[in-house]
Amino acid sequence: MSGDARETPADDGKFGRFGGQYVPEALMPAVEELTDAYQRYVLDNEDGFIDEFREHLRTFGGRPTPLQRADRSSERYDTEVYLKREDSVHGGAHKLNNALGQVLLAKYMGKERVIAETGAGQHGTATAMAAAHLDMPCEIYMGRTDVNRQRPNVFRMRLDGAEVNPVDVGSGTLKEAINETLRDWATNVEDTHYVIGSVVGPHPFPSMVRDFQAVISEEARSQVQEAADRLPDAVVACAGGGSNTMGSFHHFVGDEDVDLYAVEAGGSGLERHEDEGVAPHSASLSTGDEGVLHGARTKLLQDRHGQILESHSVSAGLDYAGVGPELADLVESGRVTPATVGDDEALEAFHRLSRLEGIIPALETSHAFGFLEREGAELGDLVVVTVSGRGDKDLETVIEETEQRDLDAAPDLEVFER
Amino acid sequence: MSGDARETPADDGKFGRFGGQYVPEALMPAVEELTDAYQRYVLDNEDGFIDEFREHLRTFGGRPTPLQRADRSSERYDTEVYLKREDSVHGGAHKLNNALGQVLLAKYMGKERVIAETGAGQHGTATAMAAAHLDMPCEIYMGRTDVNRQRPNVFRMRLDGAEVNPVDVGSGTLKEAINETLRDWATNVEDTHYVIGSVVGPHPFPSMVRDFQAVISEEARSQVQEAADRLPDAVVACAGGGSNTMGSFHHFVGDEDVDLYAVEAGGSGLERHEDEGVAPHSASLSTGDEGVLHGARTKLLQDRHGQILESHSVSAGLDYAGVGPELADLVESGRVTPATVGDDEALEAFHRLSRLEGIIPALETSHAFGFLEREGAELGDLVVVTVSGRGDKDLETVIEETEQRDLDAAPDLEVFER
Amino acid sequence: MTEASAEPAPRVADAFADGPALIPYLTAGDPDLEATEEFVRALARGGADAIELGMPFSEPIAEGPTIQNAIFRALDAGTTPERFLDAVGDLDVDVPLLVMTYYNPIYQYGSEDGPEPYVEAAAEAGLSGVIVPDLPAEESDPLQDACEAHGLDLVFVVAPTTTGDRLDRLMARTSGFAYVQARLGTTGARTDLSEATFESLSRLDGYDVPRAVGFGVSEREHAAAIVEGGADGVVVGSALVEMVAEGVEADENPATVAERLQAAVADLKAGAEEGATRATPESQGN
Amino acid sequence: MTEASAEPAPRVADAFADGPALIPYLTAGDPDLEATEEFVRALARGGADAIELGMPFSEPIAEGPTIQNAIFRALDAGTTPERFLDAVGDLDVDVPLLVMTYYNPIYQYGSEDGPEPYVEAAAEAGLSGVIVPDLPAEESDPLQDACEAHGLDLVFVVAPTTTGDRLDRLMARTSGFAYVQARLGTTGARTDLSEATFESLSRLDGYDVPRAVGFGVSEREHAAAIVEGGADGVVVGSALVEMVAEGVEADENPATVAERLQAAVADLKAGAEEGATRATPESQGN
Ligand SMILES: Cc1ncc(COP(=O)(O)O)c(C=O)c1O
Ligand SMILES: Cc1ncc(COP(=O)(O)O)c(C=O)c1O
Repeated sequence: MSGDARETPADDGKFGRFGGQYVPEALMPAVEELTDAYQRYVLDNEDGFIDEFREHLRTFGGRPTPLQRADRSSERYDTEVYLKREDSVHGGAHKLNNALGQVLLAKYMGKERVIAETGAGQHGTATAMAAAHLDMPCEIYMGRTDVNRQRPNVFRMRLDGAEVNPVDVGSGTLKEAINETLRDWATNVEDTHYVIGSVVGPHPFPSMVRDFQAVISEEARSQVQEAADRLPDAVVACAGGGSNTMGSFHHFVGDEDVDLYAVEAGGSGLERHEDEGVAPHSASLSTGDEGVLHGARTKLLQDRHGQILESHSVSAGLDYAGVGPELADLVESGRVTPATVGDDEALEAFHRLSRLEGIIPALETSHAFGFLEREGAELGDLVVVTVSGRGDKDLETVIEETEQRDLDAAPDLEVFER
Repeated sequence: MSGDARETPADDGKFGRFGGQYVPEALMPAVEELTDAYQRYVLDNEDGFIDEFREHLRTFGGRPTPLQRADRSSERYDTEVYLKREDSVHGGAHKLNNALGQVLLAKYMGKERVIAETGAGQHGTATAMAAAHLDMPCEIYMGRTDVNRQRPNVFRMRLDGAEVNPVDVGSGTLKEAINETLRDWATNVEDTHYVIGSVVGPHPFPSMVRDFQAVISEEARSQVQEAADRLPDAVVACAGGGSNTMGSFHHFVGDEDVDLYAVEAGGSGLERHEDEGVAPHSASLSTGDEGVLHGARTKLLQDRHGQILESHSVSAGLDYAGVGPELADLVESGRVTPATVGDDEALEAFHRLSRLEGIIPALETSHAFGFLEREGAELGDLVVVTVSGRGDKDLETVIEETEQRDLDAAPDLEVFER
Repeated sequence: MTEASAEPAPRVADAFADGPALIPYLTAGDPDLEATEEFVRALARGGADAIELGMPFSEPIAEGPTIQNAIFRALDAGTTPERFLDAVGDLDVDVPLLVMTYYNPIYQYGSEDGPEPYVEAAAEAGLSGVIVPDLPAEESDPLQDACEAHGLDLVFVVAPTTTGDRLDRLMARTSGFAYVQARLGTTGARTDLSEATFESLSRLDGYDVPRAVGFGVSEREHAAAIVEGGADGVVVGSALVEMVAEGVEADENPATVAERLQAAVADLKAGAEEGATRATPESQGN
Repeated sequence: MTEASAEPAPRVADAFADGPALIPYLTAGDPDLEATEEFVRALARGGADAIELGMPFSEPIAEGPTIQNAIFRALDAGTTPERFLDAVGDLDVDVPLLVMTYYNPIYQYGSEDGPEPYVEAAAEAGLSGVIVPDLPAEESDPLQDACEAHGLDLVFVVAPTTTGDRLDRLMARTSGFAYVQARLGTTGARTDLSEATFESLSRLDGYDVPRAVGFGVSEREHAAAIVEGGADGVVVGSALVEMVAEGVEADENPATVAERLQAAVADLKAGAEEGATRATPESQGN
């Protein structure tokens, strides 16, 4: 019954040196209004908000999600491996937990419209689903490049009735989509809520998104006690913006004997190419430095002038140059250990988990399993790994990327060749 | 606590005039062995089979699935609409319930290998997932035409470690895949279990698959009583082979006031073209006549000489010329009402549900919602509709089919046109 | 022995009267029914003791690729049960003819459901026996009753997996002969003989019913070995169907193909007889 | 008034000393820093009372498409904060120059984190003020302290959504002038004026700080109307940046573009003055 580790964050949304509210003045009243709504509805359950949220999570989202003992992985790694199955949430990833919470909150706040950014399309589809379910008009911003390479998710958003606005500037990926969503918000702030997709952005987003995602560790903590009559030695989760990690860790933060590992995308290498404005990875926790991006002070991939670098990962959902400020602080304080897993290892892990367990993980998730493969029993006697999402969305990418490599764990794909 | 309507079927697997065991002699010892195993493990829970099955359903499969009140549909149809959310089962459809049961049974029986047929790939992926999970070698037969048009599902099976054997004879679809699987079984019957994909085939398959799927109505019946404190006036489910319907109906069969509707694929019209050997629909319950196919006497689409017709539906999972014998009998006795919904209506329903509820249904499932749209409040004050699967697998088909039609409920897909 | 047309059809058991029986199989209607008639006469000339004719069904679950394809060719050529029976009626060979098909076309034949109308028509057309690979003994009462009523034999398949009580029951039921399935699996020519064949044959030693071995027999030496191993007859299917397929492929004249079929049957028949000779001294030597 | 190079930079408030201020904005480094220097001189010649220079940042969330593109051109041309400040140091115009940029490049400048090193360098280069659209008052203490220490003004934006206590606090903090955001949204030339502009202006009536209106101002008549409506100055950005973009597109000589910029500023300035004249008799008439 402990595990409710951290107190509510300070009112100013600071996590050590990180966090804050770095937004244009036009948005300040909105973030203040949101901070107030967060306090009242989310923290104080005013008008039964939390009850209604949990009911939607249960009947629409399919919660609780299982905590499954992974028999063959346990054998392989000679340690008890448990999987927290967020891939079974409606829509196929943990992203819905947050999207449902925010769209519902927008309704409680009397907003008439929600907007969101999306990269790979997971947060966009989650928001579109939540918006359809709650009958809220919805527009999604998505870089043109991403629109073109994530057709199925674009289609899912359109099917759920959302408008999809391709963003043509820059490289046409997540960063540009966030910028454009902020611009929409600054224009339509009075009737619009911005459903941000991770524990990033200005306060109260990092705290609020964490609270919506904390259901992961709330469930996992009591499930592991029920299943194994003990707490885990380690919890492992992949980190892009950090909503999956913060959700998976939150209720374990106070359990000092539980090690927490945030696995970032190591991409094709941890170097930086400042001249080209590129980092071929997304390891902001492990290699980034402090700066201000998208509303918060946090760890970033940037050049020495403070220009944000184009990040890279084979998994679009981890491909972001920043990270949530609370996670940055937990790493800074030593409570969370960051790690990186590269594209190759993640692809191997994708194939390995599919084959061993009959669970096709998202490429994001595969990074956590690449770490498990590397560390194995070093992590302790009982390890919980969060399966943040399912891999159906990644099939085409995996086929392409697998063909370019010589992967041990990959099946022969020759059946496709006729 | 009633609802456990029907007694265990007679030992010979007859449902009125339907059912039986029409298989080559070489397979008879296998179906006898299976009948024995069905009795011991499934009906008598020997060695705790059922307990282990339920545990896998829970932790691997993600059961129980929610029963969700569909708010906007309830409003639209002016009746309480509840959705039984089988789309949230691992793999995306009810198919896993059966696949898990049978692969586990194969283990209990000491078999060393499982085989299965698949059409659209849903049963094949479910079997491959279950086999990976339970560490059982697995081969899937799939018509060449289906292999080519269902790439993502072929890939999912390969990822889960299954062999996929394309079947090159005939039209290269489900019927040929079943024939070929039966041939494999007849060749390797001693160490191999055939995981059949629906409530079809020789006894004990129709009873056994129904029992594995009956968890749907077992849950739904108690969930609806909990949510609404009453039984529904109607239960609606789509029927291909009939495992979804039998699963959705089983525990309601004894509740005489609950109307049961089995919705078949009306395709592009209910006629037959005997000269071409084709029926442009899959409405064997509504339009078929008695015959023997794939091991059982049941209702079939056939010409006057007893040759089986090529059936058709926009949804590959309903596209089958036969139907489960128990369902044929329940229709014959008047307990279940058959209905047909055509391709156009199903596509409209696909779009409508996606938009209204934020749930993208499988095309199979969409047929049930086409029926709901047509009948609405005529069905009574409280209707349960089973969402047998999610529609992610159908996106490409829906884009193509939508482009060829002028559908009221479809979104503008112009965002794809760059 | 000629002019058989109006006479009653011979009994299947006749095939085993003078030494080992060679029983060829062809799919009727492949590539058309006229050719089939010509082929059947050639098989008889070659020395066939009985002939199995496959009546095509769209779902041939017991067949391997060779016979599947023959069946699809026959269906494409418009081979219906009516036309099949008409063609059989036109035949004037004096060996027993058996139809091999699946249960559904039998069940659907005629205006009422059930096997009776078909069996009646089959008897009229001069067929002597029926083999239905997807109809196990358990489901066969209606067909068996009809066959008895119309004087046809109903031949059951005995599989390598058929043992114990099941075997007793099947051997009691089968009439004409027991069709001994040489190996697990489907029809199809093989180049080897399986151990299972001899095991099955020895399992059947105690029964007083002729035993013909089929599934995979393709060469003269197979026939010899099988008969030497104790069989009363040999069924050869895919190897002959393959010859028809080659003729179709090469667009040959049916007469040319018929000649080759006749020669093949004669060769296989000689093999069976060799097997019988080899078996006799030994058994006498005991 | 020339030879300003070694003299201390003018204060921002000077811009409002003689009637309404016309404050043009350009993105520094678009298409390169040399061109920017030429453009800035032209703006001064055209009658600008102060000049805002955008120092490019890769994530320009407050800008509309026109200025976004200018920023990307400037980044492509290699415009770093160091080079920007060097270029500013080279300028010899005698109107106050303000830098408009985002917080991260300010924060990262120099060897230690925090805004102080940048502000010190900016003061040395001759800048008079700083505007940071993603830095609200709540987060601005460190920057404000640095600006005070080095004698720079820190201009805050007042949005249409800024009301009540917030407005009081902002107006107390802003120095040089209050940047009145004409409408919600991002920068970008508009062809109409929004009602919100006049509402915002009237909300600011009671404060003793110059008010310059920006975001969407593009035409002489806008400038006139805004000043007539009570503003002390007008900021014009996208309309001028658009001229630079056209010059880049047409591959024109910077000098040609500079002439057009000068003329445009002169025209807008004339508009502002007209507005002042229109306002004066009226207010005297009251
Ligand atoms: C399946 C999955 N896992 C993880 C992530 C990473 O995001 P976050 O770190 O916010 O959880 C994403 C983002 O799209 C995702 O789709
Ligand atoms: C989602 C879904 N629903 C329904 C069906 C129809 O099969 P059955 O009638 O056996 O439930 C299928 C078959 O693939 C399916 O995938």
